[in-house]
Amino acid sequence: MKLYEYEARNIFTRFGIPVPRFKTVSTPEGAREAAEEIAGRVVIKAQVLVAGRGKAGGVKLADNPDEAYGYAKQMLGSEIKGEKVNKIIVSRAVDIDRELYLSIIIDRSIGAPVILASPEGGVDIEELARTKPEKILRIVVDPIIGIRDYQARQAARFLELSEPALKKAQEIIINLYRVFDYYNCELAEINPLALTPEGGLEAIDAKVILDDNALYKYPEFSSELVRDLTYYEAEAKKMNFSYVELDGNIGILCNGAGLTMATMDSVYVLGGRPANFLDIGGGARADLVERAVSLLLQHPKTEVVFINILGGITRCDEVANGIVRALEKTGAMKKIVVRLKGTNEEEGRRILEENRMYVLEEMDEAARKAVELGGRR
Amino acid sequence: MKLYEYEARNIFTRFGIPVPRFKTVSTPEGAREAAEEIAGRVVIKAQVLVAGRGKAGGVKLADNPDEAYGYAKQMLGSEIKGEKVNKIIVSRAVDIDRELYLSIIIDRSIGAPVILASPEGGVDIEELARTKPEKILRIVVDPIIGIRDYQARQAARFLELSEPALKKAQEIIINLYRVFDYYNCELAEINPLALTPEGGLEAIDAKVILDDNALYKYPEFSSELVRDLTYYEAEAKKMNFSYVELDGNIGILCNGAGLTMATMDSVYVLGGRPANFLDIGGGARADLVERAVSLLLQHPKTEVVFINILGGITRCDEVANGIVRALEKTGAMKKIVVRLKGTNEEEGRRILEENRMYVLEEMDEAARKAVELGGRR
Amino acid sequence: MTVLIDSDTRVVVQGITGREGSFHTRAMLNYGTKILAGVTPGKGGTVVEGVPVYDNVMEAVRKHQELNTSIIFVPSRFAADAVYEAIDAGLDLIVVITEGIPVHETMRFVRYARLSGVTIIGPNCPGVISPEVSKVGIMPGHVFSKGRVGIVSRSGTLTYEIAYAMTKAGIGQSTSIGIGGDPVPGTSFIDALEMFREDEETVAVILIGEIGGDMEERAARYIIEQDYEKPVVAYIAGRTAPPGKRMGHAGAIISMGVGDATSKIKALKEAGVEVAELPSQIPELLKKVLKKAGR
Amino acid sequence: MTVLIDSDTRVVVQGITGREGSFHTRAMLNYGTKILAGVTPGKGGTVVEGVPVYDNVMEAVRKHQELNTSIIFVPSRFAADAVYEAIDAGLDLIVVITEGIPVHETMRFVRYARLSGVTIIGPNCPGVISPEVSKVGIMPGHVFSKGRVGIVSRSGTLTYEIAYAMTKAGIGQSTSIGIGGDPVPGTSFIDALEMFREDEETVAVILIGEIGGDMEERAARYIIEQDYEKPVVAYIAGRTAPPGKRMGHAGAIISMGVGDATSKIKALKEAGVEVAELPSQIPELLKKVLKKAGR
Repeated sequence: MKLYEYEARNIFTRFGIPVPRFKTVSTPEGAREAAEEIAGRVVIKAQVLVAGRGKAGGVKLADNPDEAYGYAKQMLGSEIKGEKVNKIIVSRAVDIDRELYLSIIIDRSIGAPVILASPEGGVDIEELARTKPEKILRIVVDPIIGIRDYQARQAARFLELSEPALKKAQEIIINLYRVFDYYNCELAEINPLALTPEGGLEAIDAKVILDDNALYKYPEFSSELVRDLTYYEAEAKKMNFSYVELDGNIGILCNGAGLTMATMDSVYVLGGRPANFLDIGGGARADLVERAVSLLLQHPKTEVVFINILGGITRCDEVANGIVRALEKTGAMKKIVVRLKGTNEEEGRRILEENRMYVLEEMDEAARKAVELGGRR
Repeated sequence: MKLYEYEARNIFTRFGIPVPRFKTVSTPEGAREAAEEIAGRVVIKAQVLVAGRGKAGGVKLADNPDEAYGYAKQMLGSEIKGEKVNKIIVSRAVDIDRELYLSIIIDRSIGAPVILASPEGGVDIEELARTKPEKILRIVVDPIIGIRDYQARQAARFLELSEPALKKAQEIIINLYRVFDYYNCELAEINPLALTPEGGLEAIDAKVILDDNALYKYPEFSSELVRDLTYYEAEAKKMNFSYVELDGNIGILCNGAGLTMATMDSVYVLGGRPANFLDIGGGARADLVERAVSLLLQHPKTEVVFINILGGITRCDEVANGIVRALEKTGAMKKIVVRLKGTNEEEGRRILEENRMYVLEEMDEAARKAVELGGRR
Repeated sequence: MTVLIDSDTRVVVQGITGREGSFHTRAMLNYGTKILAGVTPGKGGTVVEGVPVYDNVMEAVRKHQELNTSIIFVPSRFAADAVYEAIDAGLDLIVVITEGIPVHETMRFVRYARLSGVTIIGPNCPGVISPEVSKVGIMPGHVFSKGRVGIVSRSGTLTYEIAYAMTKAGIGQSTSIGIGGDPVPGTSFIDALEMFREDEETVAVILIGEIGGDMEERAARYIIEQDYEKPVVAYIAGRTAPPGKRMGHAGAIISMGVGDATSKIKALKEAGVEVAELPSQIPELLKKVLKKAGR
Repeated sequence: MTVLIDSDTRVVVQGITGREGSFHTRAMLNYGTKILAGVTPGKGGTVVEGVPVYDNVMEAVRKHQELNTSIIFVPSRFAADAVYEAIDAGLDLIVVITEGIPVHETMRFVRYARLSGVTIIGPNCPGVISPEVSKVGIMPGHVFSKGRVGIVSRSGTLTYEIAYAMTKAGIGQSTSIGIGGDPVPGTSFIDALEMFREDEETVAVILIGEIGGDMEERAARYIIEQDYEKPVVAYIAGRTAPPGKRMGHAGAIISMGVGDATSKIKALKEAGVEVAELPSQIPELLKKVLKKAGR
């Protein structure tokens, strides 16, 4: 789960990472008051989760409280790249000598946290990695030992700073790692980290992505779990399904991410258009299957529901019962193609056949049937 | 450094280990007030660092505030095994069904923390280890991983408890480990841990020994570094010397613990009586040597000062200069036997000889000389 | 010979008294897996599917000294602890079925296991099966058949799909390893390729990848650099997945410009790997490469 | 042959710009030790005693790929970090001279080093010397002489004392290992006895113990159980030390009824080890046991 900038800034502040003074507000009046309190020039920043808000008009420099009021009024309630702006922050404008980059990410192939540091921040790090890889330092941290001072020192040194900023950068790196570690982050990033003319350092932007699997450890965010989701996405999330909306008309419901992806791909390869990706995961029981199937049956864009189950930890009889109940309860008349295989498959097929559903055995065969029913691209 | 019980109890409370309600006071009036506040029967416990205070009259059960006042008056200012009582605690008396034992220690041979648990607490653990070793469970904790829940569960189970005490014991073990870890303890011990008739658990006694080398991390204890030491012990501690008082008349001053011990042993084996053990450590410079030598020269029981130096990281010239200056400044007329060997030994010998001191080359020879001057046992 | 598990495999089931634990204990027993013990704290002394249950792994190992493998069904919040318990008890192979373990915890126990010389399969995986020999996992045994092709896969059900297709086509498997769908797996594609390389029974390997990370690209590089002798056939799931969306597995996400299917397929093809478009094409591709290799 | 260090030993000095670091760098260079680099953060680019200084160990290793050994003079608060840096940089042997490192930190880096296959000597130790070959330590080189007796010791100066007595008596040393006076040493008596066992040059071993812990008792048990072939002579310091008092070394304390000299001397004698009463008796005891062993 990606945090809003103001949430990440609050965390940074608590962990001793210097952040320009700021206020989070949700009204233009609030923005004016905040600008008065902070005094001097301020930056108004829309609190959205989509990337690239700066270019989309979500970041403005205000010279005085009235300007702050004006920009806030413009932004609040507007949409940035399709995401509604409910909150903005008013943040003291910082004089910047140079922009640096710092982050801690999880390196999947090594299975360890990695510190990334660059003396050239403020730009897209992926872009920088392509154009000037020598300007990025990577330091692998042993996950059972944690960050060591020598590593923070090495990363700080790479930022091309002199004292006292060098020492401060070292502390910021240690503290950023503490954030990363404490909050089970996938990413904790400061881009840019501003070097001020006085030799100070301030985190101008703050990006934190939490591991959804660890969210239960932070009840402060749990109420925010459902963020800017469509009705269907939110419903799926509540039930712990993996659900992604796509552009087509064939709803895909499978057990297991790989199979769901392969089914989606197969439908596409065979000429159809998947409407979504719904993975009920392993071991779903009838009631959950019922809710999953109901979700797709209710979805307006879905014309055909293609259910492809290969039972391992999931039992085909539970799936069959869930399908039958969903059809009974929703009363939907959409076309359903079911393919069942694996644990308790005979029982599952029997249940479906008793309810006059036709069950296919082969995945390709079923996918072709779904494409045929849904119409080719 | 061993903590007083009240200090350890305060730490336990902060780390969520249940401790009977108590107050630390230093006057009989304070004890009376505390007893009134706590209400019911209270235990008055002298705050001393020596072991065995219970048998020495340092723990009393008071039925009412007046009795508490009386015991406090008796204890405060008195001496328990030579240690003056400056503080006492007044603690709610707990009904006890059974006494258990829990501790975390450092196992030196494994180089790891070890959890010790016994369903038979309240007794000396060393005694128990001798008589009923099967009643003590040892669980080794990996120092880079820390305690795991499964280990706490295993230790709790060994205490022969049923729910809900079992779960509580598991939490106490985890929290005791957190104390051990956070405070860099050599030992964190609860003996006894009382099982109450209601199935509760309370730490009746609290023992915490901190690693002196890690004390700098806990400024709250640094002012207390010098605890119940003699003048000479306190002076030595200030200068970071290792100093131990013994019964004889020959002061032993060496560099390095092993050599100091061996010198002390040799003096004894050759018939003499060491007055103390003073290790100036590695690399001491002239000023420190001067203060070390002065300390021994001033000590009333020391009749002969035997200085045995084998220079590695310590330089003999620095030592020689220190000796010369100590003699000049104290003007003491005590006998001095010096043995110098190692780094810069020629220079050291020259300095001492210029100051009309006689320098021996062999340790045995020097020890014999010291014994001869000090007189045989 | 087989990889990872064989006729000497002796299993303890951690979380045996749970719904999944007991169900799959029976399924594994039926398949012929030698399960000597189960563990659930507080349930010591009971019996599940004829298997004695202990309070902790150490006790199980003390009672059954032949134990060398654990399979973990413990809920995600307690799973990491179960892994440490299994490592500390001295087992050689730990199969972590549990899904939803925080990746920070996984990083730590995977590193600890590696330092301790213990092999971890998973987390969030279907386990390992050597058809007709042993099954330490949750896969439906009957879709697999004994043979000489190794499977390594990031997916569960998709693997069953492909194994089923192979079995129908008369191509059996030596061992099928489900390394799991999490971002940080205990065993990687390269680890598995190395195991199959040393296994004389295995004549070819099927690699079932998906979007997210660069494990497939690394495997491709390994195949080139090591001049990998055995033919490899691959399938990559998620070619139509949009970037930035997590496709079911915690690890299946195209993020920060890394992990799309195109890059993986390209890298594998450049390494001489045949890549199937549909799972059902795997058997014919396999026949082709085996014929080419003269097997 | 020698133990731990030999003519291929290439040393980086961590904390080279400090008082002790620079003094002993010169002393080691004078002894013939091959010191290729020094490290002090922030002092990179300078030169100490002709040795180039780097900001970190990784950089030193990159520039001097033959580096395999580090000696650490860094102050106690920063010493643990220096050890991790040396381990992570891939060195094989790390000699930690620093005294006063919190034992919790030592436990962790010793464990980490062990898991990583790195040997640690110390902390709070004088280091290692193979007379006339190399010296990675702070001992005065001239009291040692080349020969065939190994020394392992918990003490510094006491070792010099005994080495000096041996040298005067014409008995040289193969390698002298000061394992240090801390409660948790990176290398134990048993580790050292094993090294000397495998070293063909070493014909006898001197073990210099002291009060505190049970390392001497364990060594005695090891000698019995392993039927240790080489004669061992011991000296135990602290027989007149009172219990509960820390005798200079953090590890030299009789506590909780464990660690007095009597128990150690008894255990060693029962293992057939000759135990000296005075350090000066070591040479004659050595001559006796060597004669008995027919050397």
